[in-house]
Amino acid sequence: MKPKANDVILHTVTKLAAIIIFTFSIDLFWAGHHFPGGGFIGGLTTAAGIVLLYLSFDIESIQRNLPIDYKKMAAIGVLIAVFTGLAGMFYGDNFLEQTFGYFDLPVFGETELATAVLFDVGVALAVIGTAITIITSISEDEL
Amino acid sequence: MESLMAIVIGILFSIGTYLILSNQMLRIILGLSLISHAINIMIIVMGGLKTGGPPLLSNSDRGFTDAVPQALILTAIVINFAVTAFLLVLSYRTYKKHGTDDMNNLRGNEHE
Amino acid sequence: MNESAEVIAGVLIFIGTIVSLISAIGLVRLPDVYTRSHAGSKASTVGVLFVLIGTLLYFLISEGYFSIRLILGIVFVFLTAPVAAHVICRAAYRNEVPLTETSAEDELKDYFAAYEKQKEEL
Amino acid sequence: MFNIFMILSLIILTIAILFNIYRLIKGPSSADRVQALDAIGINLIAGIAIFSVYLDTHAFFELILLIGILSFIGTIAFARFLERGVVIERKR
Amino acid sequence: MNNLLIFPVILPLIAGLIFILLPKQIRLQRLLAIITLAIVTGISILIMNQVSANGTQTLQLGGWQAPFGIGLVADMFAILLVLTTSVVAFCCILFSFQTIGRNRENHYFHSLFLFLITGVNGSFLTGDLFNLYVFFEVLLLASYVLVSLGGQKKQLRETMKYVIINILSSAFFLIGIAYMYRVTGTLNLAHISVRIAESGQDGFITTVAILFLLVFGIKAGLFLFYWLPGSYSAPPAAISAVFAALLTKVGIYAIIRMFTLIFYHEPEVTHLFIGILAALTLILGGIGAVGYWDINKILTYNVIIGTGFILAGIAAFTESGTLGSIYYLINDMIVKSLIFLIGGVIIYLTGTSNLKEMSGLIRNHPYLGWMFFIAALSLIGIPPLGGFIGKIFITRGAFEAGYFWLGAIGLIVSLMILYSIFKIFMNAFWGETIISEDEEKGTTKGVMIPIVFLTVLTIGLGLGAELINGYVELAVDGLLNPQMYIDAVFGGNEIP
Amino acid sequence: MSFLHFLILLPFLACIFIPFIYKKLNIHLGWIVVFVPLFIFINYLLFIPSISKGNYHAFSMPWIPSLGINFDIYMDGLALLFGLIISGVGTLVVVYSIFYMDKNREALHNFYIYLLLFMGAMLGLVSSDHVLVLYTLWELTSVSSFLLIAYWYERKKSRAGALKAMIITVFGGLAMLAGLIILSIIADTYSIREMIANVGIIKESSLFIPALILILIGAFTKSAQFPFSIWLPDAMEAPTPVSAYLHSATMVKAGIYLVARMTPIFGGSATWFWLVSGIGLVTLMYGSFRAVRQTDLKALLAFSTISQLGLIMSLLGVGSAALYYTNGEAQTFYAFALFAALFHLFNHATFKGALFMVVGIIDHETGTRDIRRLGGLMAIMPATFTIALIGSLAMAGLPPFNGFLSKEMFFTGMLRATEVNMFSLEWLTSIFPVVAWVASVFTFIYCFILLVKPFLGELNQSRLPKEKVHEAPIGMLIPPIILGLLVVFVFFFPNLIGKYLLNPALYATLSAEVPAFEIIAWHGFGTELWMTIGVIVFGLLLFFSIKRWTIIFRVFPDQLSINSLYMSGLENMEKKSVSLTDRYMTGNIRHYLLYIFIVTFSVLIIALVGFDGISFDFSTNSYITIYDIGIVIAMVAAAFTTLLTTNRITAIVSLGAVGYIMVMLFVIFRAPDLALTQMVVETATTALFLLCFYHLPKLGKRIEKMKFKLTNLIVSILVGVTVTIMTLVATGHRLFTPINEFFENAYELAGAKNIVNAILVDFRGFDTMLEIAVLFIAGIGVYTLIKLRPKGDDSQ
Repeated sequence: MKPKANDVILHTVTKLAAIIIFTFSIDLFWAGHHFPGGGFIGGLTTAAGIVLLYLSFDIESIQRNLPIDYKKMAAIGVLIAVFTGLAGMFYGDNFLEQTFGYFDLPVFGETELATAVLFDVGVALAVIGTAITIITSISEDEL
Repeated sequence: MESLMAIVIGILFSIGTYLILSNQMLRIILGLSLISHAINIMIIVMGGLKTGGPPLLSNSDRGFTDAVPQALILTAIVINFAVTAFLLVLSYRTYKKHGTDDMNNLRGNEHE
Repeated sequence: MNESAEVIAGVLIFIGTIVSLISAIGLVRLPDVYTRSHAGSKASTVGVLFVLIGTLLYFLISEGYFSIRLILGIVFVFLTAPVAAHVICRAAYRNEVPLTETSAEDELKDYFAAYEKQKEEL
Repeated sequence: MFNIFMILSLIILTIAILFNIYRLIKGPSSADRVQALDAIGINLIAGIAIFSVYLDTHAFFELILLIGILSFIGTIAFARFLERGVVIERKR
Repeated sequence: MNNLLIFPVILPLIAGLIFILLPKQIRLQRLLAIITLAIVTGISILIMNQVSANGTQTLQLGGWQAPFGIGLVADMFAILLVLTTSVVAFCCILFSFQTIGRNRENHYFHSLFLFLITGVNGSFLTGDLFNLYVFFEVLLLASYVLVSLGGQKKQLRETMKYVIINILSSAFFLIGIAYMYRVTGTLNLAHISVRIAESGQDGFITTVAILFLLVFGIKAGLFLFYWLPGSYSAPPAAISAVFAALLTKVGIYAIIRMFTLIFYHEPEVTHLFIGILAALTLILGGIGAVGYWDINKILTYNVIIGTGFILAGIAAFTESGTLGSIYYLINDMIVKSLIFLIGGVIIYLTGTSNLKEMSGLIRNHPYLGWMFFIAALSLIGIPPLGGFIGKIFITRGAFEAGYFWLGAIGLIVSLMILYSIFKIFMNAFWGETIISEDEEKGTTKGVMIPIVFLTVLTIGLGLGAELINGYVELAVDGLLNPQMYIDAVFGGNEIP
Repeated sequence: MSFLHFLILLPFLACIFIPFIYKKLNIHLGWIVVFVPLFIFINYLLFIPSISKGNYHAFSMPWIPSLGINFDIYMDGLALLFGLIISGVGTLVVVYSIFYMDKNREALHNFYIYLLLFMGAMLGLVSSDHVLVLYTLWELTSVSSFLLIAYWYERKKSRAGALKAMIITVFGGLAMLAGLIILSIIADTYSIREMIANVGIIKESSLFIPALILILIGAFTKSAQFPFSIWLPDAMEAPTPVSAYLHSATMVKAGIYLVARMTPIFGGSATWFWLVSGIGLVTLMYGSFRAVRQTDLKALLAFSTISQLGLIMSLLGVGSAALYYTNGEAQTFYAFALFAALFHLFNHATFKGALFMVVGIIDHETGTRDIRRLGGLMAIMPATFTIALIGSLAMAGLPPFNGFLSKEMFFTGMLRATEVNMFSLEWLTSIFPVVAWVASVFTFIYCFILLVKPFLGELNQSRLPKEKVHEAPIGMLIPPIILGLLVVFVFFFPNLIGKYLLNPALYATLSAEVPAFEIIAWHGFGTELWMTIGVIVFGLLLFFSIKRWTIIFRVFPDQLSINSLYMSGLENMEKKSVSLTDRYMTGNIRHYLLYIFIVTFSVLIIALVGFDGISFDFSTNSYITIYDIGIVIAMVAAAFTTLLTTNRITAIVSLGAVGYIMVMLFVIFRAPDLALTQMVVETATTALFLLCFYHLPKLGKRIEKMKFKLTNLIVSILVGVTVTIMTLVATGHRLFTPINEFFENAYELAGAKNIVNAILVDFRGFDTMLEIAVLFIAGIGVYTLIKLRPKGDDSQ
């Protein structure tokens, strides 16, 4: 019998690290269009951050603060990707026709906005959802 | 480089095949993973190696390597990951249910 | 301009790699987990920091490219490496990995023993 | 000259990684192995950084941070496992 | 450009995803699933008419011109299969409501089923080699999950084998794609065809062609079918029916597509090889089918025989042979699902799949019995039911091509089908009635509608062949003139 | 659609209505059904005047016109003769069945549906001009006879008999189909008439003989010719009306019809002559010889039918010699045999139908058909006896019955066969009359058995299952009486049917003009008459000494009979096929994988070598640095570690190492996106491996046999070498520039500077969409695998 471990150091650093990871994943996600990265990798990194939280805390306390059904999240992700494809069709374009344009936004200056980004959001959501579903399913099986 | 990689691919295939033929769940899955690694290398080799810089337009001073195989591999990696995840959990469940990880004991020809 | 970048970066990177090598040697030579943890985490963290800073400076000077990712990386490594070492050591200790013969002190041992005794009494 | 220097650094780094691999294989305890893995991860970061300088590209900076993150998560996971026998706890 | 083409692929996918968001509303899911498949059927008919009126329809996804983007191509052959798939899927899911069990329905059975249909339809429609791989994976993963859904011992064991073999065949598929890309530098099927026609089909390309043949052969159950009997008998009837009807057919479709569109330059080598494999498949399948006394086994070996038949027609590579293959393919999809569904009902009623333990069902279930009889005759190729046009024209094609041995084997194997299927009929339906209606383990309530529907279809396919013959002949034309496909894909643009 | 079509389709239409009306009926369903054949018969009769003048009628009804498959029918003498027999005997059989089949105990609607199906199929078959329609209806007769034979499906014997009949006749049907397809390919038409018109082309084709043999197989199986005759005795499990109809008058005659119909195409060739007449004679001999031994009346009749069909077949064979000549006396000389065949065909339908009905009456009234139990029925059933007398004497070939006439003509035909001199082996023909005579003796014997054993002697009531045996009801007697009257009538007025039915049919069979034949009852003391007298004398002698010579049957043990050959063949086939299939379908995935690997890669390497596909070109190879070699060595080392280690963690970690070295490779190969993804995915995969396999047993050292390892080694080397060679060839085999240059305009086209990303989300976004769908399905799969378990989960 051992005394209960004190996880203060781990918890503190984990929170910080998670913030860095999330920032980084968002960065990866946005950079995808011009630099290495993109929805898939961004999603997986986010998932990694969530897994880190699960690791150092526990599933239930994270679920309490982040009450998300990851299966649904994944489904919504795929749906977003599909619907960006469908959206083009309403304008008489082909399925999955992506458009992009350059807009002068007040804060960001000239910014490129592409429907492909929306597609990528779907990808990212799907990846996060699936990855977490797999991880939690397995760990709930009392391995 | 291409020839070297061809030999590496062959070796990976051989090892993978040997592992797959060894009747043990874990070995089979390891073998399949090795083969899929080999195939990823093969695809990128088929696109031509080191013919230019990374396919990022920002450093456009040199030519670019063929980006198509890279995109294909990306898709293949993800699909492969999905399949492997499923297979792993499946094999784990099968082991739990049957109590063996030896495929030779999982013939299932006897009448149940 | 480019040459100074090469010199600065080269020196920093070389120092970093040497430190890494030393840490690796330490990892091989030192007697137990806990001592090796010093070599592993501290030394190699310093090594990688040198290398990363060298890289950062190289691109900053030669191209004027300031990589936020690298900074983020440096911060992250700096932040997490010690914690990782700490967690490993604790796990090792709780798994009762033996200390080396030459260890001077084992404070936790008494604490754990006391805790166990207390439990038994309850 | 600079490139040779970089190659040299890479070779030194490789030797360091080999030492780590020795520890990884030798053990003796699981904690040793985890530690060695952690060190390999950190060395890999350095390797990639050197390689970026050598190739004069910033295409791989993401990789650096990513290896850092993954190696950290891996280490934590292993440590958790060694300590508690499970990787992710349902409830503490 | 015809955006309709995307719907047979995307609608089941969307519906399946929406079901995930509605995990508890099973009734709503059922309704939506039926509606989706009905709409897909309707759209397929619409596209079919467009194809027959205006020629092959294409959709370049994202609007990227032909070899660069991914294109969906609906020639008559593809859309006929899509239509059949939708109909068969409709019937199977209708059947599943009564038989599949609440537990599976709660665990996303409907979603997975629709994902499977997405994969199948997509495989038929895609005009891109790599995209074909991706669609294969969609349908394979859905099928992996469907086979294992339920988690019984047998299911897990057979899924294990099924998954391993399919991963391996997918790996081989990727090898083929890699080589193909190296040689031709493109992934678009039509573009590959153009380039190979330009350079000639040399030894290496022929070898790659044979690699593709073997890869799809594994999936289609052509000669390398060893995985098939086990995994098709593990899941419940509704699932194994849809597998028997659709999964092997995707492999067959791929073989037909590759060897009529791309590798048609050396038929005396490649097509002869297909013929040899088909003959071996027929023989081994026939031998397997006649021996066993287990419904599931007999039926699965019949699936293998079906593959052999269809590819025998393609091996002949004559107009008659191709026509026969298409007829046989369509009928096979319908009648295999039908016969698996009835087989499922038999097992459901008697609680066993061993023929020696059942008898005399026809007294209480005359309609079921006679529909099985009709399905059996159609499967054997007894006119005027659906199977016969296929059988006659495949035989004719083989004879015309000079492959008398192939035609002869086909006919002899028909006799083996007859023996095996009649064994089921005579033992399950005829004989003394040993279980009364009260003792039966299940009812036929609610499962008769799809069975009746499929029976009517297979009868109609024979008697009313004139109605679809125009379409089938268009499909044959398309397969024998690859230029039609190529022209449709490039739509007059310059071919790079 | 013509009126003739309507007549042919009428039975099918009637089938559709039967299920709806039969439950509401108070009377026996047969009373309704009987109008169908009667109506057809009457309308067929109306065709006689026109047909007998040598006209024919052709009609067409579209079925699948675009494939050239139409329901073309053709009414000529042959079709009319058969049509009249089918509908006429059909009417009588239905009337008979009304009394035979009990309304309350039997599933009459099934019975009549099958019967009508059969009737329609048969009618269509004999008048079809289109070979595929012919085949369709041919198979339909097989199917409906299957259903009829197994009418009492609870009985095991019925089912076995039905299956046997089905297998054999469908086998024949398939052979015939093959033959017909070959014919249609040669002649480039599906129409029999057009084939006859193009007979010159057909005869020159190299496929002439195969087509001939295949079609004959079809005819022989249907007509129960040796050695396909085995199904007929077992088909006697059917209700007697069915036997009377199918197995005497109609279905078995389909083969005769086919031979007659094909005579214009194949006749005149030596193969046809020898096969048809030879098999016919063998069957004649075999059937009559076996019939003597039977103790079951129906079995006796079955063998007699086989024998009689052989007789007709042999006549058709001999008559086909007429086709060798285009005109003149010689043609007429041989055509007489064809005429005799048609005449005997008609006669056989009458007397055999009557005999079957008699046997049915005996069975119905006494409850048994075993001649060992029966005896002395003459006194109780005088009317039945009279019919039996007429029928059996006609079959034996005695005057004053029609059998006598056709038997005499048969002898004439056989005697004329000895004069055949245009085919090789003509000395064989001298055996024909001898065989014919011997077989006739046996025929005489079994006819007497049939007549004497049940009706004469003592009636032993105790042996009979039924008590109070009495004469059959009048309704049951009418149909055989009609047939019996016909037998006598034909003897006295043979030329009535000769002129109106047989000569037109002969004309159709020959497809050439010959002078009309006259049937003469008395033509002096010719050889034929002496032969008949000999038959009677020897037949009586042998009949009375039957106990002394039946020993010879023991010479042929049962095990050697074709029937037991079939039965053991079937059993062996099941056993052999199970053992063969079980041998390769072991259920062990390793074996399956071995097959797949060996087949795939040996075929590939053979193809590569065989098609001269090996050519190396290393000129496009890129440079190698030391670092590359280091990475490669590390990779190979890690892979070997995975293979060789016995520690599962090491195996997993070294697999991970391979994956991480892949990351390095991707870095070298300028693929940052790939490196990133591979990095993350590899980590996740390794984590999953560890999670799933930590609790599984250790890899350990398994003691495997040397053979096992050696096989693995050889196969894996085969795979590796093949892949290496193919990859090496492929690297030097770039024939076209790849399409990637287009994507280098990604910034203008898709607004993205990362080409790979642009391809993923835009150019090939569809792949990505499906890829995440795949991932998602896998996630759902993992979830269900873990959550959904059967009740009473027995996991350990």
